[in-house]
Amino acid sequence: TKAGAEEAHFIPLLVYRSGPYAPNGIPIANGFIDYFTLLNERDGGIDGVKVTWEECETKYNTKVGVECYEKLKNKGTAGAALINPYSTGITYQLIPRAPVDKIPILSMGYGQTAAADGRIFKWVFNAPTTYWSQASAFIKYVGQQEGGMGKLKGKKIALVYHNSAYGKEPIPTLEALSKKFGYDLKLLAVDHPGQEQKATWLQIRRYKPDWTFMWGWGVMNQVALKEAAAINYPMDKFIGVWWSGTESDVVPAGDDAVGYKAGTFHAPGANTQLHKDVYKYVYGRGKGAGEKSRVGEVLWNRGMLNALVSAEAIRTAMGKFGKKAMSGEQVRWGMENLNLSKSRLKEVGLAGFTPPIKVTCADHEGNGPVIIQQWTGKEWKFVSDWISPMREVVRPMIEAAAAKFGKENNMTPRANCM
Amino acid sequence: MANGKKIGDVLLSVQNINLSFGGVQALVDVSFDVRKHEIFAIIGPNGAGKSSMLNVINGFYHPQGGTITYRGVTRARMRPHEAARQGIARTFQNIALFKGMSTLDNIMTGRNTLMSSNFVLQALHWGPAWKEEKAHREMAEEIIDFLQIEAIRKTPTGRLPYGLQKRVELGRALAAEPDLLLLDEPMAGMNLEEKEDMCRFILDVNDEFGTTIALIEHDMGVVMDISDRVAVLDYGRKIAEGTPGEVRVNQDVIDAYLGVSHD
Amino acid sequence: MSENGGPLLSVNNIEVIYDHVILVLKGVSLKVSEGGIVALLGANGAGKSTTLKSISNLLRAERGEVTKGSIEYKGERIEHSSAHELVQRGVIQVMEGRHVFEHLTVEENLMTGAYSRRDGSAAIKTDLDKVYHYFPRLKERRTAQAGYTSGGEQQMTSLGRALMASPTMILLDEPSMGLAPQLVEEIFDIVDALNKNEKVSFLLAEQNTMIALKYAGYGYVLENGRVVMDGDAATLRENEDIKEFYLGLDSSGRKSFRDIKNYRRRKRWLS
Amino acid sequence: MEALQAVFVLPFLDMAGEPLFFLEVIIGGLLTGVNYSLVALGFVLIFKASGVFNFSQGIMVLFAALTLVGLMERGVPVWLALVLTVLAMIALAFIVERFMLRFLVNQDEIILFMATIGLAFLLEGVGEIAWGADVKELDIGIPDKSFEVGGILLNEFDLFAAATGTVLVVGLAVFFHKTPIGRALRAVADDHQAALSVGIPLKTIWVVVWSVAGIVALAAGISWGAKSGVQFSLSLIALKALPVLLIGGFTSVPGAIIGGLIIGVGEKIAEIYWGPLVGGAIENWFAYMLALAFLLFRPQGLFGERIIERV
Amino acid sequence: MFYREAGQFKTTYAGDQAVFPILQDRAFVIAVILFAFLVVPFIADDYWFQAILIPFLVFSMAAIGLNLLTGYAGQLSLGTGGFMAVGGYMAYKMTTAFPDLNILIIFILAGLIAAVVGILFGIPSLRIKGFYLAVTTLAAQFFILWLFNKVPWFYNYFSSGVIAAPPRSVAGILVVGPASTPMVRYLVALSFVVVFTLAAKNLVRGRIGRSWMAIRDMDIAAEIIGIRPFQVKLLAFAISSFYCGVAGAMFLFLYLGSAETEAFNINVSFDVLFMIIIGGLGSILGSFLGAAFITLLPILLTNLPPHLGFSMPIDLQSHIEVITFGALIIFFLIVEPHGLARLWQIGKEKLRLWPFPY
Ligand SMILES: Nc1ncnc2c1ncn2[C@@H]1O[C@H](COP(=O)(O)OP(=O)(O)OP(=O)(O)O)[C@@H](O)[C@H]1O
Ligand SMILES: Nc1ncnc2c1ncn2[C@@H]1O[C@H](COP(=O)(O)OP(=O)(O)OP(=O)(O)O)[C@@H](O)[C@H]1O
Ligand SMILES: [Mg+2]
Ligand SMILES: [Mg+2]
Repeated sequence: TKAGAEEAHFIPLLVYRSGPYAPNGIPIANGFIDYFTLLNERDGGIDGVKVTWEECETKYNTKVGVECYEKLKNKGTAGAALINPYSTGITYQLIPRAPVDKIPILSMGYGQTAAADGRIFKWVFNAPTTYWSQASAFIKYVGQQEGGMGKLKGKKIALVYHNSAYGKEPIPTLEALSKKFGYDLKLLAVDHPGQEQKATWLQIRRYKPDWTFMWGWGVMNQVALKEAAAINYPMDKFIGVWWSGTESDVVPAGDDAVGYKAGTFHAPGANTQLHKDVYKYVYGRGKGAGEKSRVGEVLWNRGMLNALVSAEAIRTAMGKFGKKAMSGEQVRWGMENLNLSKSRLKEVGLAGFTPPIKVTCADHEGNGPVIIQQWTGKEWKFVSDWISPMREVVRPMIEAAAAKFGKENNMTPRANCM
Repeated sequence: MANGKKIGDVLLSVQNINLSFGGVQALVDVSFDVRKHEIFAIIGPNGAGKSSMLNVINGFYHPQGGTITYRGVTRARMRPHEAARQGIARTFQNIALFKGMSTLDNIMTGRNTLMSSNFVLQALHWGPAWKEEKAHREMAEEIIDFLQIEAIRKTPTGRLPYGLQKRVELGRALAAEPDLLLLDEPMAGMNLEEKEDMCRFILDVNDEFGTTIALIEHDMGVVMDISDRVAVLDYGRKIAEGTPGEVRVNQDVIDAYLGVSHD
Repeated sequence: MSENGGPLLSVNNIEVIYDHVILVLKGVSLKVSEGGIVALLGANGAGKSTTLKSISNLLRAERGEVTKGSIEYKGERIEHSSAHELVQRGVIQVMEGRHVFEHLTVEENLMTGAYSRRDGSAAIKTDLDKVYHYFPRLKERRTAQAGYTSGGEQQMTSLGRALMASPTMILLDEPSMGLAPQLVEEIFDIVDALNKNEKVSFLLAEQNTMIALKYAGYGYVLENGRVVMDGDAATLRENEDIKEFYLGLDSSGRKSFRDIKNYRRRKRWLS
Repeated sequence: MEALQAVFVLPFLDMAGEPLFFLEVIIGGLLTGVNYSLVALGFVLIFKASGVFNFSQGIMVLFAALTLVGLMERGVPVWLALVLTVLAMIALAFIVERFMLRFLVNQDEIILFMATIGLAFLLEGVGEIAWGADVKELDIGIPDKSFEVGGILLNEFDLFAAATGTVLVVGLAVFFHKTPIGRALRAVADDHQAALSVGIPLKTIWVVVWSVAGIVALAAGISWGAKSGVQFSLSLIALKALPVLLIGGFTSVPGAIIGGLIIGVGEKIAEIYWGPLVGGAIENWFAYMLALAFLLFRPQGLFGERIIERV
Repeated sequence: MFYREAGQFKTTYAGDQAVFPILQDRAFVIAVILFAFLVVPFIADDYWFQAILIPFLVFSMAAIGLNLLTGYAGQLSLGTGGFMAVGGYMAYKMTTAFPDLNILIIFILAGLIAAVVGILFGIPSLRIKGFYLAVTTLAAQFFILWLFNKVPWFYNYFSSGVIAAPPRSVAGILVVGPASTPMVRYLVALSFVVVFTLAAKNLVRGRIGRSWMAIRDMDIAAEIIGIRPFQVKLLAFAISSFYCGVAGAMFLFLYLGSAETEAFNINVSFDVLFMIIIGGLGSILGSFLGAAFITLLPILLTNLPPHLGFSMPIDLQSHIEVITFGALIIFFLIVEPHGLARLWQIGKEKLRLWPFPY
């Protein structure tokens, strides 16, 4: 603890409020900040210790992100409590640095899936769920819709994906499941940025898939929706990853997007107690980070949930280490012992917003369930139940990938956690 | 041949060259010989095909017909850099210096064909490369002295006035220690005094190193005074060839080119 | 001053710097009277082209600047007028080194000269014919891409292009360069004709001193960025130094280029 | 053997096997191609008229579209917004000339290129400040329904864009080849200084050309923005226009359209019939490789001005 | 008054051909190098190493590489990112395949592979010139990245497609990998840069450098005086790509630590191009100045306003930053199109004349 300064948790915020991905970056960042502001305004911080943060603009650029990280990692009374990189590229940069700098990484719903194996990736957390879990949940959903997993045999599924590490994430899972359930899988890569997808959609028009999944990002999503509509593809058979299921993806596509579905791991809309508190304590006091009308957008909610998980990890750590600013090392422990139970969710005002999240030493993901939402033209609406991923398929894959990573980097799995 | 220097065998023989560009006949059935140690002038009105002739000789243009025999080897075409390696150097009508480089570097570049050390040695600037560089630098400095351009050794040539650029270009051509030197209007844009210097250089090169020279020039005073033989082109055809004295009084030449007889 | 009228163009004590550091003209003054032909003589690098470019304001394009002195045309300061304004007012420069538009045909090149004219296509056509009359070779090559024409043809093109602007004052930079001797005479005849018939004034930088002084009424000798001598053409022709160093005449008439054995020191009026 | 067959035989069998679909691919390629041409056209205009390779063309597309949408969002009627946007693009041309080009007369082309990159940054920042970073829906009331003709799927909006592109290209081709200003533009591209010396007003020329390029950018912005929404990625569309330039030639207006069509069709066919062999997403580099192949035969592109090599 | 050539007569050509013929220059350069090796490691903190110094060095290396090709040999290239990727990926492949091979040697080998790739993509330069060539080099950029992204062999079949620098030691000191200290990585980068800068400087002032410049200034004339354009251009592509390849390996191993193909995307190519244009085409010093300008300016622009007590929303600040960056580029080009190196030289010339104005 540095002398003289007031005790406060310090959270570096890598945000992207400018550049091509700003439409996504802005609501996420605002959700984050609004939640921390709420904590300070309503509760005077986390268990009495204030939260401070500093934004650093990354423009979604990996190099700038690293620069930001280096700049912020030692700030605050106890250094950075944890870091949310908010970009797959930056996450990968920080993964090797985390054990050295002793700052845990929370990459919620993105980043490296294999990091769910906490025995190798001691410092990285990707709760509540990962791309691989999500992909398996999509297949489950399709199975449900088709009337049972047995009906999957002979079905055709196309995956339209951003041609990058991020976009390729679901492929191993979908391929493994295709073997298991006997559906036909067609992979269609779309190169960054994805302004032009005529060839992709002509292929879909010919292939006539029963279902189409999309792992898209940025402008690629809107164009895909437009093109799908142009070939009269049934939108309710078109499901996007949770980064392709936000307002800024569907609104620009206008009516064409109606009926389109996407995965998510939390509710849309501003209907919980917590949202009310945000209106009251944050926007009511003129301290909102963005426009009030945008509270409750999908990405605002995700940013807020992300902030909440961070804060809960800090709170958990304070339970063990005492009422003071938490260091990265301490928050790592907090993360690893995080248990956001149903009752705790209710306490923080998020009843029904998201399923419970529980992280363990070995499992940094928690294998949380996924839900499908659909765009009505005005708002996102749940159209399924919470679907729990196929852990029996996904977890071994995660462990294998983690082991491989460990081997290449001379790391041995932690023995003391199962 | 007033000075009685020894003219040798045929060094370059151009036979029945035909060159056309689309509809334009730049050269029609042109033949002539250039002998060792000679100063051979090509004259003719604008657009007669003089520069094109030089371009053919050093391989920049490929004639549609005819042959070129240089040092006894006959060929129809070759790449310009091969011509350079066989000892043909030249200057250009529209100056073609390397504008971003200093005078010294331009001249050193002229010696490129004579240097051989490889890039690894050069990167290390070591042993043979270093010695080679130094030896060639000395030669380059000699040329600089000879042409009296010491003062502009380090100036980028793009900034030099026209006349000096021509002189540096001559230096660059000389640096290759050529057997055959092709000069395209080396004295254009010079005043009398500078022309006199230039003539001196050309004569000295011819005398001292025995370099054969083929030159194009519009200043009849110069041509008549320094060349041993003259060929006259008009509309791509050779209309006359002979000693300056013969050419000067040739009526075709007077009609096509000289206008009034020059003294 | 020779001939009729007051000064059309006067350059007063200008200083020119290239690239912020290279001082090239160190106080040059000269005058051209209405309908006059003035020759600018001097060795390579004396600053002739620079002087012309500072008048026509093409200097800026080479990162050069007139830092002192003034230039007046018809009594008005023109240091800050742009090149095209000057062309509209009748001052045009023929640049040294040809500068044809390579991708345009010869005729298109000539037509660009008429760009700022507003006197109708008939007048332009007449002038085009006139240029072709002066330079029949250009007429033959009118459809050739200028970049592929011979040196002399390019020189004619750039001269002809300037004539197409029907200027009142032409700044000629080495017009004779690269032209066959016959044509050189012809060019100066054209200069003379334009001067006599159409009252076009000329300021010409020319290395061919003999012919320049034959046609010019007045001459300036530049040396190292300064005017070191000026006078009527006739006077200059008789000057001993000019005779020796620019005209190559000594008491016994023209010397052969072959006979200049030792390198002489150059004549320098300064230093 | 099998690999050879997969590369050299099967794709063609595939094409022949489903001719209707093949036709659809070609039509899709052509329509996309026109859209590429629209972007490429902006480059051509400025390059032809000043020898400047205008890197900021992509941003100009974005900037125009942003301005249009921004105005419409503030309740300005479509036609008025269009007029105002055109005016804004003309104003931009004035500013660019006044504060940039004017000072860079006669500089190396790479320097001018670099300056336009600087300009791209500037416009990006200004655009974001002025109009915000959100994705905006662009709808100026052009129908975009799909319909089938003889089993071939067509889209109204695509057809509209194609028509606009054609009109623009024809208009500009006439402008360049039939007016004295066209000649002057080409002169400027060859040699700034000489153009000045014969009295061509560089400033006016530049303003005119940048204005026209701005208007072309607006057309491209509308056409692309309607599909992807107006947002910052729109500027990246410039990268898709570059191979078009290579094929058509940097200086040819008709070249831009032909190049666009070739690239459009070529990359679609490659992606659909050969892409799957190697895992797809080959469109991007394929377009460049295709262009490269053309260049090896004609280094100035199909219609570009001959590169002059002379001594 | 202190910057004087006068009195330093070069009595031998050797003296005149030294890298830095003027005493003050020589002393200055040596001082800078000593400072960088001996003092900087003790005064810089992690942030400086990691966010400023290492990227600066890596990009200087790449900028020198591109400057050899574009600034000296006149071949405009937008494929730098691609060639860097070759270096990075190949170094990764080699060090995972041969864990015992010295990592520094691997950097060089990676450079050599990049050189071969550079030659391949340089072949069109025989016929294609100027912006046409520049745009075709994008083919290299896109194709190489596509390949590394698509073929799993290049990223050792990791499902994520991300490659990470494994830990490797030289002489018992950990030089790469997550646990290596930034200071060590800085020193390694610095050593590479110093050695290869000298090599580049030697190349450009000798025969090869002159042939490059000749091709750049006038390729036809160069050929006519006996330079083989094809060979010379390919050599330029090879050596340039070698530098870029080594820079790419450094980029991955010394700076980023892990990367996917996106890290080498086209923006990298553009950044390096900015560096050499702003710094000065055809100037080794310019490569450094440009690298400093482009890597440091954005950082300065972000960090300066808060230090001066301005506070504004972060997005506004970022936009203003972009605007300022663009405006500064234009401003510098207008002030001196030949780049910072030329400004530096003019400064020296003025100093030499001082106190006389011309
Ligand atoms: N763009 C430039 N940058 C720097 N220096 C220049 C530039 N142009 C000319 N100079 C210098 O200015 C001086 C005068 O050049 P200028 O071209 O005016 O001479 P000139 O009298 O026309 O010579 P010439 O007879 O050879 O044409 C020369 O020393 C030249 O080196
Ligand atoms: N590459 C080319 N393409 C087309 N035409 C050409 C080419 N090279 C030369 N010509 C034409 O061939 C003719 C001869 O040109 P050349 O340059 O040989 O003339 P020249 O005798 O040197 O004239 P000058 O004395 O004017 O320099 C000219 O009409 C010219 O336009
Ligand atoms: Mg000629
Ligand atoms: Mg001159």
